[in-house]
Amino acid sequence: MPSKTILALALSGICVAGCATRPSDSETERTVAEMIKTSFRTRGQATVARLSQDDAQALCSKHAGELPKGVSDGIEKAQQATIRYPSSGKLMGDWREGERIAQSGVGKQFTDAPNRPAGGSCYNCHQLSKQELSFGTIGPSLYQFGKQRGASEAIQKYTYGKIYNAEAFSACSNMPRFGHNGVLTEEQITHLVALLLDPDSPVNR
Amino acid sequence: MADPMRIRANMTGDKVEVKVLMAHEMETGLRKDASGNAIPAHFIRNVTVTHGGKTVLSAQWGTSVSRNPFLHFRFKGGKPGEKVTITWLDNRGEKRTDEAVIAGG
Amino acid sequence: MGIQRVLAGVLAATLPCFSPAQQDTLKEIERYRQLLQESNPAELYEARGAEHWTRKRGPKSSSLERCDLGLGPGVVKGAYARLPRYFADTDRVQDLESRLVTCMVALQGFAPEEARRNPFSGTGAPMITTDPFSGVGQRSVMTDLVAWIASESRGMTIAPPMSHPKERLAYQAGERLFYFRAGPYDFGCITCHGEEGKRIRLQNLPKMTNAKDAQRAFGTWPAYRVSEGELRSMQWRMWECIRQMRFPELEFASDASIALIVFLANRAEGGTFDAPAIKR
Amino acid sequence: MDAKRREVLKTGGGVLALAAAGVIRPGDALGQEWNKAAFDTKSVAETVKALGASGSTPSSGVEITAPDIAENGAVVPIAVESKLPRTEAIAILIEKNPNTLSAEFAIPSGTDPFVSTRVKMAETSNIYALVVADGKYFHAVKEIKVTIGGCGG
Repeated sequence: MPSKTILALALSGICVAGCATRPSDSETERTVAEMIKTSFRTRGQATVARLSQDDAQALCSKHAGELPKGVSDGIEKAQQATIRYPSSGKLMGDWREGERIAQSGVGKQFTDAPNRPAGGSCYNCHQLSKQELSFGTIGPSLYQFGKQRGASEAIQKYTYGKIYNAEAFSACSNMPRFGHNGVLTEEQITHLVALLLDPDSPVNR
Repeated sequence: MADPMRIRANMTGDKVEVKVLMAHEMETGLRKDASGNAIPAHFIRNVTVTHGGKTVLSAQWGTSVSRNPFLHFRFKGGKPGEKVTITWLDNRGEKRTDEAVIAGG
Repeated sequence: MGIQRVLAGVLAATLPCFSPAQQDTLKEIERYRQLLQESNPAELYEARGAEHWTRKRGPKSSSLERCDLGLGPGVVKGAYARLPRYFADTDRVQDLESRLVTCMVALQGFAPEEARRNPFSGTGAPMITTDPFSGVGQRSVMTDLVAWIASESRGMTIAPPMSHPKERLAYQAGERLFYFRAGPYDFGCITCHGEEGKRIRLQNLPKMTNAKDAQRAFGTWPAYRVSEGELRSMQWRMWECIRQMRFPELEFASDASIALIVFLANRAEGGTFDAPAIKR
Repeated sequence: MDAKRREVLKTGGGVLALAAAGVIRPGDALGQEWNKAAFDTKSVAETVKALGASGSTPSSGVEITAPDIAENGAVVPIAVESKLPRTEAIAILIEKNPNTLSAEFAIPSGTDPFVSTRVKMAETSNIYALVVADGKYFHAVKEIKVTIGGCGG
């Protein structure tokens, strides 16, 4: 029940009057379920099926206030099991290709052509190369990511895995599970690994 | 028909300060719609500002002036209560004229 | 697991701290935003909106002048700052746009789907030029009305009512939706609006559960978006965030859209309304 | 880059005024004239030539006020002010736009040699303010960085 307590605490701060009569959780849940059914419509590739949450999404929504350790461990363990490494065994692609993918924020929107490859949206949230001034800060700066860590096989594996399924390492991460959710191909992910780890990549210069 | 401009003409010292907003697409002709068809260019090419029968500013514009164009300039010789008249003409021959009364400073 | 822990330590040590070059970038972006304030094309929309309010339209050839936006029939001044709210005649919590749909149906005789058609001017999505409900340069009566009605609340305090049970239910539902994560990117509103001082690219993100951020965000919509050359409403803001979250399309004036707006309006309570604004 | 630009703009040192070339006619009340040749140009050198000059001189008497970085290229506020006596015309050129010439203004006597407007920039580029004063051509240049913004694009 900790999530309910948190919700109640959060609400107590904003209720001016009539808090005693605030709707019950079950009434709210029913209302939300109804809204999700009636307020959205399939458009292009963005079908209403996308609103059916998987276990991780449901748990992360439910525990948005604070994630209990047990839940978090459970999510990470389950997500670890989803990571698929390329059958070629090659984890480092071409950093130039990686930079293009990192710059692009397209993909999976109902306005995107379904057959067009998605980008990685990386600069939306991370600093990467020094040259790109327009970067977001939702995620940590990745400038010099490889310079600080080297490019050992273990680091390559970690980096690939993190992009493939961020929640395997950090439950309810803000970062999309690019490989697991089929946003980026295995090959695209190897290009991003190169962008992060290749000594010649602008990230490490 | 084109929408009216929003014109502000105010005295600042001995000068009339004119700020104008025009409602116009200023379409470049270089964009394509989702089916790949070019969207035809549609933009204001000429702007003329007159006061008391005299032209106080005239401009020629290309497609790279921003959508819903903004123009700001100053001229001497106007007094509160007098009129400033602005005319624009676009590449399709559409024309719009509006005037504003000069307000005191 | 060992590697992970080491990496976590390295990451913590490289938390964003901005170099002088980056600070210059932020300073110049701020200057850019200041320069935009000199003139706001939203005025052009407001002027059209004021005319639409009194213009006779629809099968009943009637104006919207008797429309009740919550403060009584015909009262526009201050109405936006007190929306969304519960309306007894529809037994529904409504934001401005859904209320205008009600008025267009009741007063002007439009069919509901007709009143909801073409809710956003120009193109709904940036650079997408064959949007089903709009085209290049297409005007939207709805958008124009929203611009004008919102402008009539400029300078007022954001004060949406929260006394009716349906208002409270909408708030609670909106809050749940705010935390709802789904879709191929695992996004929810919370992904971008749950932490203070974050950005996407160079755009600052308001933390919606933080009153100051919510007040500034809610208080500056609708806004003229220079990136699109259009005035955008709060309904559009929801629609566009949802599109970028990779969700299916959020229906205009739907209950979920209104619930989200109720949640945001209430988080912003006490702020000063200063819209239509001008933004990137 | 800089050396090249100076060369391009300085060759000849022509003194043909925009007005004399029929580019801008301050007296043309209807403003029907539109210099298609100039608006079709695709480089600074071509534009300067199309505006009737064989060259232009850099001048500190021409001032550009604009942000160093634009959050969006669709609207870049830019003001140009000339301190040069007998300024007759001001033109705004954007080097890397598909068409270089953005706008030109004829400044009759009695009007301040100052204009402020908003332009579109396709990408990071130099902006030139070209001024005709006393029949001669002068310019100032400023680089404006256009940043990528938002998500989903």
